[in-house]
Amino acid sequence: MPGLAHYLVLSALLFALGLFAVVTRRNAVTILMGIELMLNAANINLVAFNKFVAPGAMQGQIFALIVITLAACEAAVGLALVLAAYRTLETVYVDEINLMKW
Amino acid sequence: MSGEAIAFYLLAAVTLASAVVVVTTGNIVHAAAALVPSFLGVTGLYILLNAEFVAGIQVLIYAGAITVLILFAIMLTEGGTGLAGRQRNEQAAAGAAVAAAIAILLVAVAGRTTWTPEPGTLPSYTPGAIGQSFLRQNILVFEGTSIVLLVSLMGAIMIARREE
Amino acid sequence: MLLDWGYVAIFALVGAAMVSLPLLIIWLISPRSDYPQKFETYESGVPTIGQAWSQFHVRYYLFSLVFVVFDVEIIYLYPWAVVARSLGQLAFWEMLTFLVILVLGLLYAWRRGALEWV
Amino acid sequence: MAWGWELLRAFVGTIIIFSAVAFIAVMFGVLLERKISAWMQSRLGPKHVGPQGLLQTLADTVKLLQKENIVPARADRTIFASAVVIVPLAALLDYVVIPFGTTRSGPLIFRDLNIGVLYFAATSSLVVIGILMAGWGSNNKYALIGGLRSAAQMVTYEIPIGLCLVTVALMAGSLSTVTIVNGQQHLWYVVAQPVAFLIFLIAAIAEVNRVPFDLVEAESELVAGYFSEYSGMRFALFQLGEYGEMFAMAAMAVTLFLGGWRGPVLPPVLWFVIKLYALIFVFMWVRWTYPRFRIDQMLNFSWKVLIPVSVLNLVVTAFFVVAVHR
Repeated sequence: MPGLAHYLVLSALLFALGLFAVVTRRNAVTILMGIELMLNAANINLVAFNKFVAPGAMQGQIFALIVITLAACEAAVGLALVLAAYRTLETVYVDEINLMKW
Repeated sequence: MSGEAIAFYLLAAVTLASAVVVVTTGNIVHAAAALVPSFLGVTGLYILLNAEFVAGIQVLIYAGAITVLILFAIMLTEGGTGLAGRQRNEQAAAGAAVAAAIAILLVAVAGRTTWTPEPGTLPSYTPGAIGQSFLRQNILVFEGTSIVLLVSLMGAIMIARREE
Repeated sequence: MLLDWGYVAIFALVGAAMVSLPLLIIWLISPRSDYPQKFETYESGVPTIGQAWSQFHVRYYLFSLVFVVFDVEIIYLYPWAVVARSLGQLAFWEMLTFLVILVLGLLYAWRRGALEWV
Repeated sequence: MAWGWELLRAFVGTIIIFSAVAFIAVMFGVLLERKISAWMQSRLGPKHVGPQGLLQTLADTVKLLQKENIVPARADRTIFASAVVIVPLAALLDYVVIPFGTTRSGPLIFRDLNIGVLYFAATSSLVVIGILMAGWGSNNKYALIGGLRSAAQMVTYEIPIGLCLVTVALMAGSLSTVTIVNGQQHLWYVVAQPVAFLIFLIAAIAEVNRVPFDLVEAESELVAGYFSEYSGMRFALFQLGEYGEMFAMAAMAVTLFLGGWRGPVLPPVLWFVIKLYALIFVFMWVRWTYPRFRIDQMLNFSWKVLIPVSVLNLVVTAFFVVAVHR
């Protein structure tokens, strides 16, 4: 029977993969994908705690729904920023976006 | 090895394998396409954790809406023409080390602390319980989220639309 | 409850196998002939010019943006719809404020021209 | 060995549903479409193969089975190949929650999920991913534009469908489709919710990319839209996805609004089939009566007409449900 520790280990690995993507990828859209993976890892933890530690109040699942909502908002605004940057700077690679203003 | 354990390891394998593909592949569109199986793997994990409603929402929003948003963004930026560019910057080794360190730290902390399960049992019909809790205890969060949605919609439109 | 989703998993797996069965059949029995012109992409006879992967207007993104926000709004409608009958008047007014705030978003997108296609 | 029997039951149920959808919904549906459009234009339609042309689509399928599948040059092979499986599979996943009828041992449904209606909305949003991958993978300008446009169209019409599903869930007080059908014992929801039924039908026609909303794969505009590079059996699989989705939408409209398998004297499954084919006839009838929308009219119609009306309808229904029941 997979216990709480199983889910925590799995979400730690998924979080590490997402963090690796955010830290080492050059394309801004792929960085946003890494952030989505990290948010998913956090959601697994929330729902796992809701089942194993505090089943009565459903707080974990409510928090997971809020995190999904904010992930959608974050993806929307983040990709809008990427598009605006692409329109003015013609590049999406973050290491080339290093000028504050010219 | 009960059925649930087999399902857990299968879903964990699917999620982590497609997450590795998202992280390491050079082709951006392959990365976006590989996101979908990892989201569906996480949906399976929610079902194992008796969170059916959150699983349905995860498929509807993550695999349905956010992946479409990412795919549109990829096609609006340089899309295929930029595939040749190298996708990973020079701090790959350092990044891997940091990520591995954090993973080991998390696992160590998770292993050592003991959680005391509170009394109470999971309600059988989760959508009803979530609705009750949203509209009774968490009403402030509920209205706050709608304001966050409104603000992010307005902000994103303002940023993305070219000011004529 | 887990049994329900076991059924759905089997439905998806067996379904995927049955959908890819015809593909296996054509892989086995279909003829092979590869003269180069056949693999040119179809542009009603004209030889293809340029890359298919050119960029597109930002309006595609704006539509999917407003869609994501409204799809997320539907998350909160489902649980409320299930318990609306038992929760009574207060829940109805709470839900109404939620909907009004988000219809404001739609009006803003409408006024701002995010919903224009051109 | 209980789970062995359950496994067998699920296995057999899947095979029955997939072959029933493949043969009845798609093959018969395509033939029905050709026959009905022929009668509407006062011609006869396919007649030679089998009695009254009944085996026409079967013959087409066998012909397609031995066609070579061609992958265009410089196409993205993995995405090109996987899209062919994703679109029909996502379209056919809807049939898990559709109650076809009832027998002594309970409702005739593959599995009554207690988030049934939400499951339906989630799977029909997966089809958009497959369409975008098909459009992108085939390295063809028409396919890419067609894929983007049909994704934008399907995405836009998912919101009115979601709001109509919420309205019916509000009336029935539960997300499970069997409870919704049982809730319509005395009064079909089409009587209480004519606006939601109309919006659901319009949005369903648009979701399935059928005329008058099929600008994306219109012959005169974008050749064949996102599947213009697919030939032979792969094209047939896309048709399986499209017709399977159309029948799933019609079956869900019957379940949500027309009382599913409820009917006075005939056996329940027969009632379900009658209502289903009545709606399918309406889908095909609409095809030959309305001209094709322009892309901006199509999208504006959803954002500026369907969504405000369905939100208003939801609020009014909620008011009556909450106020009247006190």
